[in-house]
Amino acid sequence: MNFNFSEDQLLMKEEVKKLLDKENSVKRNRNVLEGEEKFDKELWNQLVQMGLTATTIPEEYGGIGMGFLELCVIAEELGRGIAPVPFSSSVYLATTAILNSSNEDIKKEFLPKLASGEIIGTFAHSEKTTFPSESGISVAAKSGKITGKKVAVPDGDIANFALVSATSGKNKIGLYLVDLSADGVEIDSLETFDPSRSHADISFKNTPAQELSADAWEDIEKLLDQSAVLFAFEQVGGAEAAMNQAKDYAMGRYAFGRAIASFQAIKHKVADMYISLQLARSNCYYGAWALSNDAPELPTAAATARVSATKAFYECSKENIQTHGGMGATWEFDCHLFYRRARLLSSNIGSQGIWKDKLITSLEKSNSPT
Amino acid sequence: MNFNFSEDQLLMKEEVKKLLDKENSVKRNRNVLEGEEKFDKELWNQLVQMGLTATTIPEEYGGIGMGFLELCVIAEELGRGIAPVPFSSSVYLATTAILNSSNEDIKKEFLPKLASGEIIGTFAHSEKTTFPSESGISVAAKSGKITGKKVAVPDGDIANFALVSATSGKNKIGLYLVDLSADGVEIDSLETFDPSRSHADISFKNTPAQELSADAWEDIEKLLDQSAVLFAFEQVGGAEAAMNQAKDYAMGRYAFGRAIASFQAIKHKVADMYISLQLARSNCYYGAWALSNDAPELPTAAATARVSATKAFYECSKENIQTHGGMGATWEFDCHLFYRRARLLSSNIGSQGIWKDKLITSLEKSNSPT
Amino acid sequence: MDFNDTKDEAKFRDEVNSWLSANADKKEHAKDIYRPAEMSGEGESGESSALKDAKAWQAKKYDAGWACLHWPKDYGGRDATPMERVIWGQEESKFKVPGGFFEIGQGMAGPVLMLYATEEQKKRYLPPMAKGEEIWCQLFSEPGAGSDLAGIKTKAELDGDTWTINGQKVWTSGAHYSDYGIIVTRSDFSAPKHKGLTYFFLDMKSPGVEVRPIKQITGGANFNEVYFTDVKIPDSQRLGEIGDGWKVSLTTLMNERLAVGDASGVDFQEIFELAKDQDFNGDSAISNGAVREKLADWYCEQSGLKYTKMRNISALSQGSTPGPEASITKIVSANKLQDIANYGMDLMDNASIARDEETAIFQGSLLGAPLIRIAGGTDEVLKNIIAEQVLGMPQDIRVDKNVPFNEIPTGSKN
Amino acid sequence: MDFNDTKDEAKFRDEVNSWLSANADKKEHAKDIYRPAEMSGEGESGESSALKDAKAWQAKKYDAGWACLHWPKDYGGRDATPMERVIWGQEESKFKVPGGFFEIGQGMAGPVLMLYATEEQKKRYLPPMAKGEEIWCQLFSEPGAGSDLAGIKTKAELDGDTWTINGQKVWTSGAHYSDYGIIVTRSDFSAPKHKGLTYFFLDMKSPGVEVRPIKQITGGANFNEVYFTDVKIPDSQRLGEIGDGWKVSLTTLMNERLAVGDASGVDFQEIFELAKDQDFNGDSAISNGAVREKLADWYCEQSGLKYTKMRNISALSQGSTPGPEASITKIVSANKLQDIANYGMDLMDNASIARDEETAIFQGSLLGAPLIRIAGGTDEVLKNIIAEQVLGMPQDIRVDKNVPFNEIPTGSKN
Repeated sequence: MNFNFSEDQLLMKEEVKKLLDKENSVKRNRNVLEGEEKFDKELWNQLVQMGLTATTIPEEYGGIGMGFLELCVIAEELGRGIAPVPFSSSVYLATTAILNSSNEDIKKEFLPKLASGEIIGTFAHSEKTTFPSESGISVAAKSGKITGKKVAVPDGDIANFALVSATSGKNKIGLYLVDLSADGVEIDSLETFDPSRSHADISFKNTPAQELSADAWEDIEKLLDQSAVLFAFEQVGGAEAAMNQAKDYAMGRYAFGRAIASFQAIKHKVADMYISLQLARSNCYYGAWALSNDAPELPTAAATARVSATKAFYECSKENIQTHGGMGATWEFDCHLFYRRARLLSSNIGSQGIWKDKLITSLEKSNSPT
Repeated sequence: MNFNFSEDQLLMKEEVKKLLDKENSVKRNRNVLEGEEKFDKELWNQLVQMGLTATTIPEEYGGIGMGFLELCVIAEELGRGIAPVPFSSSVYLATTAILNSSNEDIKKEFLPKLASGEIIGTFAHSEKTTFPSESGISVAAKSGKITGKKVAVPDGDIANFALVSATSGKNKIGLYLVDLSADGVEIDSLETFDPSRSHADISFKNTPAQELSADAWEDIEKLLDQSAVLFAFEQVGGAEAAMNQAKDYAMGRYAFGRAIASFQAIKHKVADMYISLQLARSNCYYGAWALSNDAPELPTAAATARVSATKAFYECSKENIQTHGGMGATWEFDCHLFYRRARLLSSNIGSQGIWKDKLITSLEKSNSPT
Repeated sequence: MDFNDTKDEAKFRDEVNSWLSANADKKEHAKDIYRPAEMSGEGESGESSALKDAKAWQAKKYDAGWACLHWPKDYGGRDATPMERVIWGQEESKFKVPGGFFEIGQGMAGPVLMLYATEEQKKRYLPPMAKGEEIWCQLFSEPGAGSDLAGIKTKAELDGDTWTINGQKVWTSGAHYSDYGIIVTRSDFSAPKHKGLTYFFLDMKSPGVEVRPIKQITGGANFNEVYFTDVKIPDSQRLGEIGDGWKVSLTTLMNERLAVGDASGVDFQEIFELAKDQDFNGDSAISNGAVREKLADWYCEQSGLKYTKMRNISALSQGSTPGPEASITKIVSANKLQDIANYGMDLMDNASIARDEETAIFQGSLLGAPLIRIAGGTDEVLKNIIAEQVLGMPQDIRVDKNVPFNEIPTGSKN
Repeated sequence: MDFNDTKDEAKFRDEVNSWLSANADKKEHAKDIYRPAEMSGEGESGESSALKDAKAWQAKKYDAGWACLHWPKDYGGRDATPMERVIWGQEESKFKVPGGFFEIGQGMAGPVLMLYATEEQKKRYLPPMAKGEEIWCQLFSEPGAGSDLAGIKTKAELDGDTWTINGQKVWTSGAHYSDYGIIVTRSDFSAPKHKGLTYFFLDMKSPGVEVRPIKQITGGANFNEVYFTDVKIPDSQRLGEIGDGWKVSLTTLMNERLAVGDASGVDFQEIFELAKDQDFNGDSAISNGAVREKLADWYCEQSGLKYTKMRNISALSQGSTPGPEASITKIVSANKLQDIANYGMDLMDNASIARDEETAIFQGSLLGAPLIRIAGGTDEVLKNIIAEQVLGMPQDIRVDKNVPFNEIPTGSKN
């Protein structure tokens, strides 16, 4: 057995890490957070040039034909570097959704451009205030056009196209590909909690839409499970960075004549972070296995990874500030960049309560006698 | 304002404490726990002689005509001493239920004997496994006789009579007084988690019963709220005793050349106990105010006191063992007597989940616009 | 066990109420606040209008004898009892009145002047402080000395009758609008840590004092760094003996910890309302057991703090002095604030990320909570205080006692 | 990222499986356990029958070459790789076989003998230990030395070639059925704490050894106090140098911490089943959001531990040695055990108090959990180990270093 990534995958991970370190991804996060740009185009282009957007796309569609495991290690490093780029929207979500579909025309048209970074995609799903249940979708598709409003769409003001969930008929939810420069699209950029990642409300009014599937609820659930594993890796990367920040600061900060890292209150706080992080990481590895094998355990494994990674990143980013004392609460220190990102990633694709409920639902199903 | 007990009440509290210290109530708990007796008759008799069972009973019924505030301070001390006596069943519950009722005959017959300790009463309410909702009562009353089974009745094998909740007709729950030596009563003593307090299953088969009220669900809810405040004081007393045990042990126990009380892991643990205890105590005081004034805030105040006192006693008793290390987990040390009692008091009159739900229900009611 | 005033207290409360009713507007809802004419924009300090209004209200109170009412009449107070002060606070909080600028002066600088200043100084400085004419700040924390306040390095050197101050303070609230400050400095670097400190008050307009705002993670800037370059302080403004500054500081800190109150931001009521309005998984959030249980936990904490405060006030009314027990308020309320804010954002799910009228208070609280968990003593320092000062447990092992200060490692190495 | 065996591993697993299938009964459910013919009553040790069965099974394994399989063949093992040992463990756990008596000998005493005993001693003691013919116990903790193991006071005095031991050990599991023991003693009370220790093995039947069971809060007695009165040990049974016992102990402790596994008792599956069966407030408990959320938290912990173990095994398979990271397993599982047990009793409400088939495992777990949180390193000690040994944070301040042992306060004053 090898319940770990392969040497090649770990090498790839190291390469991504090196790039993000060299490019000072955390500093770039701050620049986007404080500036006017919606994302860091320079960093994005470097990731594209490295081939990362092409990772899971088969060679026949212009990709490099690797798998989800490679995407997992990339996600972890993007999380560690809290990178200010639309990778999760375009790669975890839009690319995966198209890869999942059987619409050969769409694949041929979009995958090569996604691989080359020529276009950026996103997934527009949330409406009003909660992550939607099947009955909560009001955007409607009819005769190749969609009408309605999606809220807080990640990268909604960056992406060239969006996959949009919409009612396709009686009790059916379909999935549609919409060109965001098309007629009847109105995009409102939002002021958000983590301005290093752009979000927008998007209204559609008789906007032309290509159908991926008219009966897509199960596809959407699967897409969420798949992306949940990738988001979880991103969260684990961020959590580990925050834990290490806390530890490093505590080792170098002196109070009462000793490094504060020698006080049990601090040691046990960091040990708690470590425990939370290890549990999350191990659950993520299982999620990665289920994801890459398209295993029937995916719904359970994805929810488990997602719940524990959300917990780990929130706790590590929160207690990292506390470990830094007053300096941790200043704008100047980087602690808050991780805290903001932790909160953002908790909300994207549905928050903690939703995933805990999903987890138990999937366990009830798998434990049922049938 | 005087948001505290009066000097007389505090004096009474001190007297009860002195008695329980002198009589080594904790040691007596252990004797009952390890022995064959169902409760400590000697200690019970001393409490009776001190007049404690007569506290809330008006003089006209042979009592001493004090109020619930006096009962609160007594409860706290019984909790501190984890006294092995049927006080909560007979006084908090049975006596209060009879005092609440308007049945003058029953009052005249039972209150003087309860005051003098000549008889002991209890409240038989639970059936099957959860604390019952209104639709969960299956014991049935008909033509002055009751039939059915109550489970885990506190002091069910000690009490002379029980107040029994039973269906009295279509969608109505009544409250009945039953002589436990009457025909058709079968009492099975139970082996329990805290053998210092006796419990029994009781079956009734056409057992003669006196009716307190045929429509008593609201009365029962009120009785539970009233007793919840008293139970909460008992829990606060126990929690404080456990916290003090932990602190005292840590001050005298040396490891690594220092009192273990000088390690932050221990200091912060005891500080957490203190915080939990203070919040519970303050909520209890508010509960005592609402109880003694029969205030409309009682349901909210009682649930708040109950929830926070249950939490405090469990946490203090649990971390008291941890603070003691290996010795805390031995039969010989007293730590487990408090841990057992904490668990027992969490279960009696309905557990944490039930009371948290009650609390929010009462807040929803009081916040509704009507 | 009652919430009723004694006869004297009731009479006093009536008197307070009549004056307040005649001079201010009553709040319609408990959450109403005073809004200055010119509102401050987000992230800016925008105090000019708020400060003007606050000074006007404070002066009005002063003129009518309602400022610092527990202070002696000679220094601008009313000789009121502690309970009368509590009653004033309870009643004033029912009115829409400005505030927020005088607490540090009146709560910390005032008491220390009362103990250590000359009679002449007290007569000079306390009445304008009470009136709100002169504002004071507290110059204690330094970049390398936060929880370990005695680790400060700002240097004070005596030449003749004049001290020269060099160094840097941090986390000074209100430094930018303060007229005077209290400051603790190190006058002897070769003495043990707690023995070489000396305490002063100074004019914040003195040459060499430079104030720079600190931007917090909320985007706001309520605190400052203050730099001292050859700042002169006459020896007559020393409070306490040379080398005795730690003792003087302790007086001030005790008052600081009492002054720290509930964390502002979302509390039970906000999350309760949100849960009633919000959907969760296709149903009303408040009908979900998980939500109900969390609500119950927070209600118990909020209620527990409320009645702990009542018990403290009651003890005050009976003549006791409140102790460090009040530390629990800050630990519990700051963590509750953070938890509620985060949970509220969970409930609002993806939409919580956008800043709008509904999310703003949750977002603001989530960003503000970390600072509250640190300001005026971190969670960890306060738990130490509870363990040591309330429960009598031993201090942590101290490696910095009886060692010359300049041999002790301090501050930050990265 | 796969769970598949390598070719060699698969072959080995097949071999293991054939032998086990031929010699033991496969479990029908994961929770099946071996039940000795004569069941033990509650609170009694009742080991006689269980011990007999365990010895028989161990001897059978030994004869077929499956005992202590990672040990050298010369000492009764199989020269197996660490991964083969893991595979054996995985497969054996699928069968209903007795166990539970040999872990301390084979896991702790064996490795220390391997390092410090003479060749003759190893040949004499290791094979019977592997076969289960002779059982060993570990005599470390004392009433005044638990977390601080180096604080032990059991005295060893050398006269000629013979040591005389006086003192008391505590928390010795299996002392009452053990043939031999490993023991750490203090041979020099004026040396610094960690310098005056000496380590031996001894015959538990030696005159002057008295074993008394300790009753735990569960009512059971799995541990003992062991008293030593003028017990003689030949110097040839010393392991390591005189005064070097701490170093030898550390070897043993490292093995102890690796041996501590999951806490036994209720886990996710039990509370999940209970929630499905149980009513809560008039509805099925599992339909309540509060219950679902708690279940999700525990599932994530259980799953996280399971796959952490997998990661460790995987690393082992790749040739790494496991480190103190495994400490998280005990912290998490012991606390989870306690929480689940308490919550299960909450769900069963008032009826949880009575002991019956359904409640017994929850009651037993609630009483057992506190001991598990302490045994083999308390939560607090293990968090220190994670902080220091895994994360490289500094040790606590030590006041007991380089001080003669007899000047250090130890043990308990009340």
